[in-house]
Amino acid sequence: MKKPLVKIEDVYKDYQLPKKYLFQKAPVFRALHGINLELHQGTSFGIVGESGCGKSTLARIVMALDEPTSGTVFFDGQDLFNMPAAELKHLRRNFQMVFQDPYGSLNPRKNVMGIVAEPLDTLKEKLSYAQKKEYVAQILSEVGLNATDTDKFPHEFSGGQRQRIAIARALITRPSLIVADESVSALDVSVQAQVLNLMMDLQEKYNLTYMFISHDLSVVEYVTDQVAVIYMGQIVEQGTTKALFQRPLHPYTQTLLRAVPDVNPLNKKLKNMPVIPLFEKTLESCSFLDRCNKATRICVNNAPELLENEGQLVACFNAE
Amino acid sequence: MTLLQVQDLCVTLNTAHGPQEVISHINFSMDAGEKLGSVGESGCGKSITALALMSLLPLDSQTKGKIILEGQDILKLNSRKICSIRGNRIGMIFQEPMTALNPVKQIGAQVSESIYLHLKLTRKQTLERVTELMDKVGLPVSRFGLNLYPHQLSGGQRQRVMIAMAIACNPDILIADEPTTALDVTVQEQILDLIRELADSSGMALIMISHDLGVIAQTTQNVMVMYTGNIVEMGSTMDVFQNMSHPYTYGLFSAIPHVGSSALPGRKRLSSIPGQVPELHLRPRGCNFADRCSRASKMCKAKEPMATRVSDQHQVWCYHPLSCEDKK
Amino acid sequence: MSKIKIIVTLIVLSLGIAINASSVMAAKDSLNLGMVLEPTHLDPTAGAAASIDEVVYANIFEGLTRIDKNGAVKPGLASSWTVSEDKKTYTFNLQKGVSFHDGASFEADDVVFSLNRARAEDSVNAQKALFKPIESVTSKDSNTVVVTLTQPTGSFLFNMGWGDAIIVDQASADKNKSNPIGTGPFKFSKWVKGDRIVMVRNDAYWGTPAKLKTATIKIIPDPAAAVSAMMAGDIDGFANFPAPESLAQFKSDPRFTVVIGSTEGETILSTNNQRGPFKNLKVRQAIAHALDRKAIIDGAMFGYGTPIGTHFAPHHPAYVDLIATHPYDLEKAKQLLAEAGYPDGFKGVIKLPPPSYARRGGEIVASQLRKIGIDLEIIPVEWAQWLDQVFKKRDYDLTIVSHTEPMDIGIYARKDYYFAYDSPKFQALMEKLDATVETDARYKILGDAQRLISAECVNGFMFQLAKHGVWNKNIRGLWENSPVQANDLTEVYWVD
Amino acid sequence: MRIFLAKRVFTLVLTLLVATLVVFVVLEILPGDPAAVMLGINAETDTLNALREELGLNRPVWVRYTHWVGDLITGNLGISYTYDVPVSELILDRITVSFPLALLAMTLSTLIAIPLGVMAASNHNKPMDFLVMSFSQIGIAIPNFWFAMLLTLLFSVTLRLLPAGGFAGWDAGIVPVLKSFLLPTIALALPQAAILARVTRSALLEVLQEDFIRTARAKGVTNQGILWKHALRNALIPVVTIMGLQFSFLLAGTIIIENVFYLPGIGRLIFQAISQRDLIVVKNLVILLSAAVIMINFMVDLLYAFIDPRLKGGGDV
Amino acid sequence: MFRTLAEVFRHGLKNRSFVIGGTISLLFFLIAFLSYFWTPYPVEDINIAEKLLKPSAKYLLGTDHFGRDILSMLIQGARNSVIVAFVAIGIGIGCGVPLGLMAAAKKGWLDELIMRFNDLTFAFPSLISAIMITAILGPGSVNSIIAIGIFNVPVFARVARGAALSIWKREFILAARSAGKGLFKISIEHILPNIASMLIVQATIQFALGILAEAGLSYLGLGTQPPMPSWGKMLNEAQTFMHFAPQLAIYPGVAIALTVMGLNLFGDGLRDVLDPKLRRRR
Repeated sequence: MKKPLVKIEDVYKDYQLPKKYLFQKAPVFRALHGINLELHQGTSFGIVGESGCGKSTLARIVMALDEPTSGTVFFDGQDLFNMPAAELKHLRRNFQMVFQDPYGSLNPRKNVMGIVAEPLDTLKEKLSYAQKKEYVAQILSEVGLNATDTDKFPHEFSGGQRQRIAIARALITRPSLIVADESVSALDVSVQAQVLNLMMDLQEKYNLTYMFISHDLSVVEYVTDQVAVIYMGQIVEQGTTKALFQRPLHPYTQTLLRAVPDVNPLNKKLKNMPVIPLFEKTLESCSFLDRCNKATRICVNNAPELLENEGQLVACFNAE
Repeated sequence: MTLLQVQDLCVTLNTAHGPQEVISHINFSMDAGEKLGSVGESGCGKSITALALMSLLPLDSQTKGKIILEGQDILKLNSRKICSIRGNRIGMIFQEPMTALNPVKQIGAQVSESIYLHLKLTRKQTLERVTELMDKVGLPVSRFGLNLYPHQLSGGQRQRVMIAMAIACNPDILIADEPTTALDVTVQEQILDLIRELADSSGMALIMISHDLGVIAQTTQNVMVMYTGNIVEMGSTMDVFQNMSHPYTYGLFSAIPHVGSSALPGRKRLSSIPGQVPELHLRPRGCNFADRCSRASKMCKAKEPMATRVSDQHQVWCYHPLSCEDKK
Repeated sequence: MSKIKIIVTLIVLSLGIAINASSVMAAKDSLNLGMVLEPTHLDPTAGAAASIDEVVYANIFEGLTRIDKNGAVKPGLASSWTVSEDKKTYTFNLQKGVSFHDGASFEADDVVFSLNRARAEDSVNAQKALFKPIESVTSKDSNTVVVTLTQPTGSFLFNMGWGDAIIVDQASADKNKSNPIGTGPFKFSKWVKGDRIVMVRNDAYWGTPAKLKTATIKIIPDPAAAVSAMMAGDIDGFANFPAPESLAQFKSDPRFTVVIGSTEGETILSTNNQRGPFKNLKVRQAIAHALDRKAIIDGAMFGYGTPIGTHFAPHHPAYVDLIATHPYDLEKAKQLLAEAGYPDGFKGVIKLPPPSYARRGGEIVASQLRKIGIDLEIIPVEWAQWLDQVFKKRDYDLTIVSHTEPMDIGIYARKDYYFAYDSPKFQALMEKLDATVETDARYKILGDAQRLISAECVNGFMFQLAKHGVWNKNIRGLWENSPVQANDLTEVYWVD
Repeated sequence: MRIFLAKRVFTLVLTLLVATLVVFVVLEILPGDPAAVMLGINAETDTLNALREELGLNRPVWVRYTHWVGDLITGNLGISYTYDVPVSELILDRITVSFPLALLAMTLSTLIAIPLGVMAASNHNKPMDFLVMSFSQIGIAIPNFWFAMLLTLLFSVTLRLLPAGGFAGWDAGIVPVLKSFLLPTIALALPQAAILARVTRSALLEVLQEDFIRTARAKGVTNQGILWKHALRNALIPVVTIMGLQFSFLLAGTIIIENVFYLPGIGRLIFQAISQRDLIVVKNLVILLSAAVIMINFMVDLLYAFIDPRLKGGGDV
Repeated sequence: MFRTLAEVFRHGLKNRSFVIGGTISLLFFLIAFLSYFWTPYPVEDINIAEKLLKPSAKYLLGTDHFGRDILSMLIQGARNSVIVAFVAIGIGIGCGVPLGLMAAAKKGWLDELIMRFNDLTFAFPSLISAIMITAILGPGSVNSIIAIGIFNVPVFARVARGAALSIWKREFILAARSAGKGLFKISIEHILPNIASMLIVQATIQFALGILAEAGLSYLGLGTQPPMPSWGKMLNEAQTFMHFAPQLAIYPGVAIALTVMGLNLFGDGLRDVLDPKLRRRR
């Protein structure tokens, strides 16, 4: 097997919550709970989950924007959280991010040139303004924007165009990894398709690796090769997109898939039945226990581990 | 029986570019108990239409046309009469359950407010009614007390409170404006089920507004597809979604990736609609979609299309509607 | 909206109440007298502030002698006295039947106690010098006190009329600061700090009882507020009105009497005689020639004040008019400056204490001296800073201050005084004066002293502070002049 | 809620302590020898020294500081150098003037400002709004001491309706007291009201844009109901903030206003005490005033929790 | 969001507050500037013989109690106000904005420390502290500048911190961080330009407040010292003449009120023009 481009190794991330009592130890919110992932060059990896499940935290850690509480991330074999700051800065040219909000992710006070050229600072060599301008013009035309728009400001563009600017910014250093955190969810359907197409074209062209984070199952299914489902900071199921969507094993994945409303009014699918929790949840329980309709006694006092099950990884005692 | 009839509704809003007509010449009607959907991309005017029905548009806007609720034109009523319709005859659920609830009032007080305003019940009756409502929306008082504040609830629970408020006076019409857009997909399913059930059980008419074709498909009987302030296609949900005739509707459907796409062999490009939704002040003459439409002719750019009947319950506003072969 | 109406109604209502209330006239046996400076406490034996004496002296406290409104020495608690041949022994016969406000009776022992306390080693009396000549104080009997002096002192009887020499009771002496107990025609009633001091008539007074039933001293430090208070009728009068600029207006107002009297306040441009250019006599002479006294009096005091040419009260018989010695003459002044080696002038500072005579006068003086090239930086200081920087540390070039103690030319003999004027000639004169009892001889010596400091231009002599009395036209009996620091209310009464 | 309270109390105490330190350090380097002030021009050096010893001015600085803080806690504020009475007595005396004055001014400004602000907001962009905003602009721009001068000129000097100043004393009865408070109160309150009205208006306008206002309207709540029942309480948060801040402006204002109207209050006391170098009084007064401001801020924080349940904490259900 | 001054100006012309306030402010600055070159009469010259004259052709607004020309004093006073307010704001921005940016960038204990310090400065009633400062250092315009300036520091620190915190939450900051930029560079390159308009608006408000504060201190005799005229001092001096020469108390008061109003209006207008989304908070 090829060496993975990104190796996420047993990452935990805790956030301290405000105390409720004065002399209490600050309670901890565990955003990520032992995440292990490998991303391979040229593939798309999808991360799916509901809001607050920790998928954005994971993205920030992969981007070295946040430090994990424990565990680490290797990029191309290099430990991101154990290297000099200057080196990390140069390494950053290899992984860039595309954000969700096409309005908030571009500095309104900077022109396109300023925005798109910013990651060029991570390059080892210093570029002249003219060189930078050339780079920017080139990348702009690649993402389908006018190369002469460098002096315009974000507010002069539509949402879809802004997201193209954001993609241009992420691509200008020719990175190998792009983390796309809900990158199309704020866009209208018709524009979303344009941007998705663009991203896929670029992947093909530059052999990009995508870490594609979304709550939209259909988009993830459409874009990715591999997918992991996260629930409360843990991966509950992981596998190839095709397999996972065809035959979800974990009850949570099944619930998710069933919940997506079908555009075909004739398709009255199997509905999720309201779950009446049979067991009281404890600290040792499976995190999904209170929403699971397949829970058995074993789930109460044991948290399932992510184990291989028919080619997929699934963390459930009762996986079918 | 026709409950609501909207005739030639036009709304002009004050924008940075001066007054702009954001919806023009909307016509539709709905019967008691009907579930009507309104779908389109952002800026198509679907929310404005709903706000116009509630007379909730900004004061500096202008509304023309007629909105007839059981023979009474809402637009001609004075503000006091309108207040007696809002929340009483028509209830509304908004998109953001985070911001749509008053953060400093207890949920019980917020739910009972419209009961107190419109039904003039005694304190005890009001309390009973609130308890009943909370039960209905799945927030039984026994577990969720009425003295909670909105910030103590999750998004789905807040949306349930919103629903309780909207149906508190058994309105004739319930308008749900993107009620699940801010929610997770599993919660969305529950909320949609709840709305559907409530509408069915009480015979309320429902206007469901969403940009999500799936939501509309699963909750409505009839649908209107809107684009830049116009209805471009309208009919029974079944007809429109199965047999879309407007190039825009078709474009929308083709642009979304469907669940199950991974089962299909190979990876297909999504077919996107070229260009983007024109800004308000840049809307073209003629058919607003003409600039993005591959079928557009000279006529499309010159004159707005009139309604064309596709079938009994299916109209399209297009000079060149798609036939079955075009979609293959 | 209706709330606004309510508020408006409330305001109108309260205005109405105000109008009704103000129509109730003040009873005619009470007096509200305004004062600028609030006394720091009410014990004249423990503080220098004139404001203390101005409240309590002659009203609450009395001394052996008293000074009347013309400055003459009159019997006080001593009904009579005899002076020995060698002018060194004074025998005082005390008034009989006098008691303190707390009921304690007044006897010779009280006099002995008071005078010994004032001259004691650890005394905090601000005018200890007054008691320096005293060698011993003894009581002959309960109504007779004998005071022996080390040397004949011409001003002794006058000195015993100062507020610092009042007679107190041993039992209450320590509490006089906040609850003064004296023998005077008024009893202390209460003191609302920062606002007013109330005195009531002492019905058990040994002498002619006061005509007023109550006398209230209102403290109004701000001249503008003083004007407003007078105009509004809150205050019946000011013995010394702080805003001379508005006197013209009060004069033209039939409601008021305006009396311009004299004070002991020589207002001078005090000069640091040991510092920089000011060491040079020619520089000091140049300044003397550059001062336009009329403009200063007009500008700072609105015409009220008597020009002086030396440090002496013009109304005193020993006064010598020396104004002509250094007439206003800019050419001469410039010439003198050039001779002194400052043809282009020089820079200096003038520190000004708060009273308006100083602040306004200082601005005018600065503007006048600028004309001969002396560029003064104006530094306003609070009294405390003035005392600290100017008076104590002598960190100043020029300052303006009014020396209000009566007959205080002796300060020029103190070489460590803040003028830094060290003249053996003058010091000799003062020693001679102390030893002289004969009036004519004393006056002659005083004249020489005046001429000396004038010739040496120790300070810039500007004007004698006027006393601007403003009071209701129906008030009688207030002092027109201030021979001592006092507001004697004994004879004040209202007419219709 | 408890943790919120504990945290606030902790910072409160810390702030107060630092405040004492700052005040002490600042005032100990003040020039001016209190002993010299007491004894006046002709005092002699040995007398001065005697007094200095008596006042404890010769002790080391840190001893004086710790003693002072200890005294503060026990409420023993020392004896005023100039008045020779206990400082606490002096301050208590003055508070009976300043506190009612501040309270009256605060009440008056609130009574004027909030209805005006609501009126302006509910008539947004109409003549009423313009009128209120013009009033507010003028009110903010006019210095209160000038306003006080004009008031005196009009009501005391020209119309002779009200006293030009002075305080009748509480024993004189309520009417004379109110009379002497009326002009100072107006002079203090109107400029404050101008600011507060503006804040109320803009806070309301902001709240009126919120989604939940639309929700309330959708329920059929009338415009008046929206304004008073839904918007005002939400708008109160910035309003209360400004009111808290205004309290310290008010204190500052009283210094000037009490001087204009020669009211024997805290403001005049501090001004006098500073000019007379009555260090003990200055020290304690400044601490008292800052403590008052700190306490008010503390109360404002608590009030927030009362107005806005989100701050009280409490997790999801 | 505008790029050039010309653009701001063009939009400003549509805004009533901007136009009125801007005109008054501009006039005020011009007058202050004028004083360097020309006043009808020199203000240091005392001419007792011509004191308290009513307005006439010779003295357009009359003379004061020293016979000085009121108009000249008003013109000079404008300069004085400008200098005091300007430098005080300079102190406020110079110290407050870096503190605020630092607090927002570092968060944690540094933030806590800076904000507590801020609270403390707020806790001393500003005028009292100003009185204390001038009492220690002595009255004078330099010291009143310091006194007013110190109280601008927490204001700007608070505004800068608040605005910066909200900018820090935006996604483009994450983008900058993934471009390897440090806290300092982000603060300068991304935060500052985005909060600049807010700071400018706050500066105009503080400018107006500075003028008021200077007037107050000078009125109490703690600010500008003679012979330099100042509006507050003129009011103080006029107070005892109020009963028979009320005009002396009117002119400086009107000058203060008009200027402050002009600046406030200008600030409001500027806020609306620079950022229409920011509603008037004051």
